Amino acid sequence: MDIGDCYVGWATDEDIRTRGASGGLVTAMLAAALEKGLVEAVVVLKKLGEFEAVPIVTSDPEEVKAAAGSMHSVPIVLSRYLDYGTKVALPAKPCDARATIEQAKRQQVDIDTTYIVGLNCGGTMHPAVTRKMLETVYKLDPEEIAGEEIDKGKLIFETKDGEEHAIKIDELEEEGYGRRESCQYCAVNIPTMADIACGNWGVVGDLAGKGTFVEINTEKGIKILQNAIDAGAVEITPADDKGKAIRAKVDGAMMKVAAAADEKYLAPIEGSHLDYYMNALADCINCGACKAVCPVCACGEGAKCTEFSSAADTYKMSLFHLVRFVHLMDSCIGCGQCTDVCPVDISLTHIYQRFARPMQEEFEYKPGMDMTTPPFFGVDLLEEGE
Amino acid sequence: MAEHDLYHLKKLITTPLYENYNLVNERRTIMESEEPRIGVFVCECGVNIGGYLDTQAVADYALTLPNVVHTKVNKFTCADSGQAEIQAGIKEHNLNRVVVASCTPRTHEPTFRACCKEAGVNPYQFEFVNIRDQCSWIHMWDWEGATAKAKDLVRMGVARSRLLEPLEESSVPVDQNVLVIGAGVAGMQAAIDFGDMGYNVYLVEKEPSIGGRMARFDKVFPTNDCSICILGPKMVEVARNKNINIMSYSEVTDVDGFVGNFEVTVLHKPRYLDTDICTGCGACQEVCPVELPSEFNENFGIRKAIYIPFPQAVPMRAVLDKDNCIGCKACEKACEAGAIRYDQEPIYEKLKVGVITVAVGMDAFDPLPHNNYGYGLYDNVITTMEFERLLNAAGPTGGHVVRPSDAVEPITVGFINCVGSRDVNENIYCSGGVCCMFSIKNAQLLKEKRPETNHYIFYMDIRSTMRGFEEAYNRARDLGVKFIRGKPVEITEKENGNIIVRVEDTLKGEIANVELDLLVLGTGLVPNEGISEMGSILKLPRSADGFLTELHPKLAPVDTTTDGVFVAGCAAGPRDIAYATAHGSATAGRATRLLSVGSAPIMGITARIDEDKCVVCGVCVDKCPYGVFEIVGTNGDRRINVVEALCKGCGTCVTACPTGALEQSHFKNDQVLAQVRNVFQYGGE
Amino acid sequence: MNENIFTTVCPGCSIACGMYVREKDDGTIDIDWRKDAVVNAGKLCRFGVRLSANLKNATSRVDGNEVEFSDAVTAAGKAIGDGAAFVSVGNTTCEEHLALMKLAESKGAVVNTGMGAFASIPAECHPTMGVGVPLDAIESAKKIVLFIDPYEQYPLLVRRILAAKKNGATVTAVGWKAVSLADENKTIDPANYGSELALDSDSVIIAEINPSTDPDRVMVLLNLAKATGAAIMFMKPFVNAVGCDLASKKTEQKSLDQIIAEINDGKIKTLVCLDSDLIEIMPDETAVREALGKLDNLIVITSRASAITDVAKIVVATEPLYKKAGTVVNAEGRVLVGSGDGTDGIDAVGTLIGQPADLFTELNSAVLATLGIDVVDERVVPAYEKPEYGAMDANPTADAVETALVYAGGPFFWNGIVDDNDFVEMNLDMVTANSLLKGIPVKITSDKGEVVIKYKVSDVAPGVVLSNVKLPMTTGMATSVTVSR
Amino acid sequence: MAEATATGTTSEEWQPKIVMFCCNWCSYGGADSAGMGRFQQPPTVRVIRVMCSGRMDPMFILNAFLEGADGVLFSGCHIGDCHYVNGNYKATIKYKFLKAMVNELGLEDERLKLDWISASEGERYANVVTEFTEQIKKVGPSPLKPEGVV
Repeated sequence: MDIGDCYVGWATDEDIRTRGASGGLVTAMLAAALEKGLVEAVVVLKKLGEFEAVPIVTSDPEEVKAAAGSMHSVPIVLSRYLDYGTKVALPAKPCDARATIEQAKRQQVDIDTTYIVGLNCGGTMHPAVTRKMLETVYKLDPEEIAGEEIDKGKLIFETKDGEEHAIKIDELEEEGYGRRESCQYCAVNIPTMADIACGNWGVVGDLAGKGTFVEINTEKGIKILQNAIDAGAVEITPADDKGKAIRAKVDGAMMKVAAAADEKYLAPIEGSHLDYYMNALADCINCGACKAVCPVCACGEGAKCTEFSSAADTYKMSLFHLVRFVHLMDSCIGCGQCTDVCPVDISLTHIYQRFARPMQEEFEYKPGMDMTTPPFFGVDLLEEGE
Repeated sequence: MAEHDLYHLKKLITTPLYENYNLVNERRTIMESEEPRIGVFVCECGVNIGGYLDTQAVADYALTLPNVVHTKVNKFTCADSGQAEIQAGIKEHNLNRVVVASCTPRTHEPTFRACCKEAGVNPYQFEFVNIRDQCSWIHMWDWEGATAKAKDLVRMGVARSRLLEPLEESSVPVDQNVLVIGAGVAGMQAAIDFGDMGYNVYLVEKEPSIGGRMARFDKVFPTNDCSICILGPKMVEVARNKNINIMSYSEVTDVDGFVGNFEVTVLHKPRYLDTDICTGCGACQEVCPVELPSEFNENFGIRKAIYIPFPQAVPMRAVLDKDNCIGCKACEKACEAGAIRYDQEPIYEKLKVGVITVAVGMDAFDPLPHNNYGYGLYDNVITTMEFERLLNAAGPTGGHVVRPSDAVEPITVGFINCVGSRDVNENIYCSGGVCCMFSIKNAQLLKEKRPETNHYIFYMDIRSTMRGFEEAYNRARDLGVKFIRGKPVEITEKENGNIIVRVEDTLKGEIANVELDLLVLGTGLVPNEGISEMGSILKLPRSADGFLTELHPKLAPVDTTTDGVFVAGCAAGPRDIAYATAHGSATAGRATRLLSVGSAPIMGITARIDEDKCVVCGVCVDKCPYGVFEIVGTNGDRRINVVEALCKGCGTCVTACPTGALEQSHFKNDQVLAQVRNVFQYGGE
Repeated sequence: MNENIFTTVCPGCSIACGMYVREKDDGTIDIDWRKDAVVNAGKLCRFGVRLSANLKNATSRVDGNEVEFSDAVTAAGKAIGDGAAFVSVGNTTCEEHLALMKLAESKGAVVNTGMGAFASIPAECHPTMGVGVPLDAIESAKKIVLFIDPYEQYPLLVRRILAAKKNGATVTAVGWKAVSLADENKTIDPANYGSELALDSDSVIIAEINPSTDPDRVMVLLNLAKATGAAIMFMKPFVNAVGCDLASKKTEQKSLDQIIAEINDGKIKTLVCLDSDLIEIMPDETAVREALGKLDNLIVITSRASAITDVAKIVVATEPLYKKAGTVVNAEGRVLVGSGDGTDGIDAVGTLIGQPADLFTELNSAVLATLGIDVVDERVVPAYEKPEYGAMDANPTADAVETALVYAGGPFFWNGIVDDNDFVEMNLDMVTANSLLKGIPVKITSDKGEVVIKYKVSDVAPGVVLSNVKLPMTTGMATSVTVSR
Repeated sequence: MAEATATGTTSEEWQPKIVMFCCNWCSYGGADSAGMGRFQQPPTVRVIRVMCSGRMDPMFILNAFLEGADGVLFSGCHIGDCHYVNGNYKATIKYKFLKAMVNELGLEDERLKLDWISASEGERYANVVTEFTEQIKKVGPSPLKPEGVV
C-alpha cells in the first residue's frame, strides 16, 4: 500500500456495512483503530435530533459502531474536546480536516498523533433551515424523514414510507434554503489534506452503494487502513480507472457550482465598503460566539481581540472585529461556524472571507491544506521579493 | 552524520542551560498597589522650548489631569537645580510617578531615571515627553499649534505613566573564561590583554596557524618595517602566554546562552596528525608527492598535501589536506615522531565563556568575478596581496618581483587604487586609506630595491589620514613615483604581455595611454567570507556594507547589540593594523568591566509571559531572533519557557502573540494603547 | 474519556434558548450550540456563551458550614414553621415551583413570584401579562413597538425583529436609549401612546415585567393593546417566570418590596427562597441585605452560588438547571424540557412534607394538566386562554429628576454578574457639559454614596445615565445622581 | 511671541491629527535629528515610541483609526539596519496585512503609510511628515472618527 493508491473498501461486519453509509468502511476503520489501540479516542457524531449531530469523544468501540450512518455536524474543533498529544482518530469533512491542521500549526493538536479520516463533502445544511425548508417547500413533516442525499444537482429526502422527494438544489438555494452559504461557495469537496480520503464518489458496478472509495494521502493513512485490514474489520479492492475518473468528474462539477456561488455571494461590494461593513456589524451584541467557535483561533478566554476591546468603547466599529479580521486574513477556512452561531444573524463567514480572499491569493497560501506556516506568523517577507 | 552529532550536541548544551537560570525567570515585578501620584515637570530649556510654546499653560493643563498632583515649570530640568526641583516635588507631594516634558529620552532618560531613583521613585515609573525635538523646535512659528500639541503629548505621557509598573533590573553571573574568535593581529592583541589580566582565553582560529592577514604582508606602512618580523614575536608571545589556549584549525559552530553565560561549540578540524607529537620538522612535506598552489602565497608557488603553513607558523605543526591526499602514506614513513593519524575525526568541543571578542577580520576584494581592469584576462594584472608575496624575501620568488607572463622583472609598474572601493558597481565605501598606502608603500619598496624601475599610481584621491601616512606619500613622490589623478577607463594587453592603461589625467585634463610591464590592483577590503554566518551565530546585525554593526559608531565602537559580545579589527569595517590592534585592546578593556565585577545587569524591558493566558501556540518561538522562547513539557502541561536574559526587548514577540499572554515590560500593550487612546479628547478641556 | 451531553435551556431570561451543556469526566462543563432548537436555532447571547464561566454551583450549608444535602434539608424542616414566607421568581422548573407551593400550603402560605405587577393588577389581565406571542409572530408583524432595549435586555429578540423588518415591518422604540434597529426612536408621554404610535391588530408591543416594574406602566400598555387590538408580549428576566406564574395561585401574592417591608416590620421572621436571590434581583442592594439580616431564618433552596447563599442560614443546594428534570415555559408560552433527570429540589420538599419518593411524576402531570397538554412538544405552542379585560385608569409615576441613573436590566444584571457590562452610558452633551475626560472613569454621586466607573458615549436620553451593572449607591431602578470628572 | 503667532498657521484651516509610531533606534532618532536641525513641519503628528518597528501591533494602528486618527504613519530602521536583526522585516509583513485590511475596509489607502527613516535623516523625517500631512488634508477627516472627539 502506497501514498496515492486508491481502493474501494467495506466493513466486514454485516450490520455495520448495511447501517453505515456506503459500506461502513469509515465506521469499521475508526472502531478498529480504537480496538487495536492505534488510538486512545475517536470523535464520533452523536445524533441528538433528526437533523443534528454533535461531535463527542469516546473510547468505546461500541459507541463508534452505534454512530454509523452519515450525519452532518458542525466543524470539529478538536482542541476543544481533547488534550494535546492524545492519540485520536476523527472522521472529517474537508473543513474539519483543514481546521484540525490549522490547530496543529498553532500547537493545539499534535498532528503526528491525530488520524484524520477525510470524508467527501458536497455541503451541509443548518438543522433549523432544513426543517423550515421541509415544511414550507417540500411540504413534509420533518419527523417523517428517513434519509437524505444529494444526487445530480437535486436534494433528495426519503420519507419513512419509502417515498423519495427531490428538488433542484439551485432552486432551493435561490429561496435561501439548502446548504449553508459558506458550503455553497466552498470548492474543497475531496479531503486531499486528510490522511485518507473516503467517499462514495467513484464507487461503480455492483459495489455501488455498498463500498467506499478511499485514497491514501499520508503514511498515517496507510497505518489506519492497514490496521483495520489486519483486524479483519474491512476488506478492500483496488479502485479501477473508471471509478477514479467518475470521482474526479463529480469533484470538477462541484467545483464549478462552487465557483458560480462564489461569483454570486462574494461579488464586489458596490458603494462604500466602510458603510457596508459598519452596517453589517451594526447589530453585533459582543457575545463572542464567533470567536468561541472559530476553529482556527487558538486563543482561550483571553485574547488580543477581546482583552483590549470592550463594550464600553465609543467606536464606530469594534476593535474586536478589526483585530479578528487581521488574525483571520491568512487563516480563515470559511467553515461557516461564526455565521451559524451569530445571535443577530450577521453573515460573518462572508465578511471574513472578503478580507481573507485577497490576502490568501497574494501569498498563494491556502489555510488547512498542509502544514505551511501562515504568512502572519512568518519572519521574513522580503524572501518573497518585497 | 557529523551534522546530526552537532545537532545532538546542541540539544545537550541548551537543555540544561535554560533550567539553570531560574534566577533570571524569577525576576519579579512589584505590583502596583498604591494610587498613582504623578508629578509633571515642564522644561523651558532656556528659550529652546519656552521661546516657542506656552510652558506654563502646558503645566496648568497637566494639573487638571487625573492623578496629577504636582506640576512645575523648570528653566532647565536636566540641570542640578531642575533635578533638585524634581526631587523636592517627589518628597513634598509623595509622588510615585514622574513625567518630564523636555527633550529626548535617547540622551536624557538615564539622567532623569537616576534622579528619580535617588528620590525613591522607581526609574521605570519615570516617563519622558519630548516637547522640544517634537514640538518647540519643529513648530517654531506656530505658538498655538505647538502649545496644543505639547498638551496632547503631555496627556499621552501622563496616561502612560499611570500604567507604568516598577521594574527591578536583575543581574546574571559572568563566567570568567573568554572567547576570542579570529587570531589575526586584532584577535591576538585582545587575547594577550585578556591573558595578561589573568583571564583564561580560548583563541579560536580557522586557519592552521594564527597570525591572520598580517603574516602575509611583506612590509607594513608607513614605517615599512618587516611585517613578519614584528608579528612573529607577537605570535610567540601569544603561544607563550599561560592563560591563552590556542585553538588553531578550529571554528565556532554555535553559540547559545547570554551575557556572562555563553555556551560555545567549537569544531576542531582534523589535522590528521597528533599535534602533541608532531614537532613541525617538516620532513613530511619534503616527501609528499602532491603539489598544490599555496594559499599563503596567494597561489603563487606551491605547497604539499601535507604541509606547514609558513615558516613562522604558530603552532609550528603540519596539517594534512585530506581532500588532496592520495594516501601514499609517504609522510607516515617519513615522520620519525610517528605523528600521522589518517583516521582522525572532527571533534566538537563545548566551552563555557562569559564574554566574546569577535575578530574574524576581512578579505581583500576579489577582482576575478568581474575581471576588473582585466584581472583574470591578462597575465600581468595582479593584486596587491599577490604583489606583497612576490616582494617578500620568503615568498615564492625569493623577493624577486617578476611578471607572471614571462617571469621577467618589470621595469614599468602601475598601481590602480580604489579597486572595488568607492565604486557604485562594487562597494561604495572607502577602505579607509589602507589601499592607498599599500600602493604607495609597494611602489616605494620596489623603487628602493631596483632604482631603474618606473612607477605610476592611478588614484582618485590620496587618503593619507593617519600619523606618518602623508610623510610616506611625500617620500614616494621624492623617489619619483608618478601619481596620475584619474580612474583608468580601459586596460588592454599587447602581444608582448605589456599592459596599456588608458586614463584621463584629471589634473592635466588630458588622456594618457601608459604602457606598463606589470599592473597591480590596489584592491579594497571586504567583509570576511565567514562573517554572515558568524553574524547569525552571534545574532549580530550587519550594516549595508556587510561588516558587523557596532552598538554606536562613535560612542560604543567595539560594543555590539548583543551584551557580552565585542567586535575588534576589520570585522567591523576596513581599518589598518594600528587601528585594529587598538580595537583588540579596547574589547579587552570593555569586556573586563563585566569580568572583574563578575556579574552583568539585565535591563528591565524584557518579555514576560502570563501562563494562564498562554495557549502554547508557539508563534513567539519562531519570531524571536534571540531564541528567548522554547516549548517545554509534554501534552497537558506544555508551557513556554522564557529566558529573559536572552531578551533584547524588541517586543516583536508581543506583537505576534495572538492571546496577549506575552507582554514586554515597560512597553505593555495597555501602556502603548493608553497613549493611542489619549491622542484625542472630547470637546474642550 | 467520555462526555455527557445535556439538552437544556439557557437560564438567562424568559426566551429560554435551547443549548447543550457538555460535561467532561472531570465534571468541567462547556456549552455547545443546539442548532435544532426551535426557539433560537442554536444561537446564544453573551450570557449563554459565557454560561460555563459564570455558572457556580451552590453547596449545602447550615450556619455557614458545609453539610450534606440531607442534613441541610432536615435543618430546613426544623426552621420552616407557620408564618414563613416563600419566594420563587421563576429560575427553576415548574415542578420544583409546584413542590414549593405544596410546602407553602402545608404551612398555610403561598409562594410569591414577586412580580408586584401581578399582585396589583386584576386577575383577568394575568394571562395576557403572562404568556406573550410566538416569536415567529413577531417576524410576521407589520409594526413593532419596543418598550425594551432588545440588544441589552433580550438579545435573541434582535434577529426576530430584524427578520420582521426584512418582511416590511416598521419598528418604533420607546425608551431611554436609541435602539439602532428601530426606524424611529421616541420618548412619549404615556398619555399620548395611542395617538403617537398608531397601532393596529397587525402590531406587536414588546415590553417587560420585572419585580420592580411599576404596575401603572403595565396597565397603560394593557390599555393600549386593548384599545388598538395589538398583540402584546411581556418579557420576563427569569427563564421560567411564565411557567411559575401559570402554576401559581395569584391570591395573596406580594411584591418583593412588600415582603422586604414586612420583614422590616417584623411580620416575616422566616423566608424561603427557591432559586431567587433578592440581593441580586432588587435594585437597592444595601436595603435588602439589611432586611435579610433581621430574619430569624433565611432558607435558600438553589442551584446557584450567589450573594444570598453567603448570607443564608440554611442553603439547600440542588443540581444546576441543565441537570433538572421538568418543564420550563418561555415568554411565548412554549413548553420546554431538557434531558436532565435530577430531582434534588423536589426530593427535598418531598421529605419535608412527608410525600412518597416519586413526587416528581405527580407534579409533572399536574403541570401538564395546568398547561392543558398531554405531551410536551417544543415545536408546538399550546393554545392559551386570554380573557377580555376592561380598561384601567393608570397614571405611571414619572421620575422627575435632573440626572437619573437608570438600570437597563439584562441577563447579567438580573444574575448579579459583572461581565463586559461594567460601564454606564450617557450622551455626548452630558460628557462635554461635565468636561469628562475620554478614557478616564466618571464619578457618579447619589446621596447614598459615589462610584467611579467607565463610561460610554451613546445615544441615551438627556439627563439619563444608563447602567447595565448593579451599583451600590442606587435606591431603585432609577436614582437621582450627579456626574463629575 | 506676538510676532511668532502672527506668522502662525491659520487656525481656520482643518488640521488633521496623525498618530505616528517610531522605533527607538532609527525613526525616533530621526525625529530628534529633525528637531536638532530645526526642520519645520506641521504640528499634526503625535509620536509614540516603541523599541522596534516589529513591536508595532496591527491592533495599535487599528485602534488609532478607531480613536479618530486621520492618518497613521509607522516607521523603523531601513531594511538591513534593524537593531534587532530583522524586526523591520516582520513589520513589513504586518504592514502588508494592514494595507490589505485598510483597503478592504474602505479607508482611503493614503491614510496608512510605512516609511523607513534612519536616525540621521532629520530632514527626510520632516519631509515625510509634511508630505503625509498634505496627503491627509487632501482626503479629509477620517470617516471612522467618533462623534465629538478633537
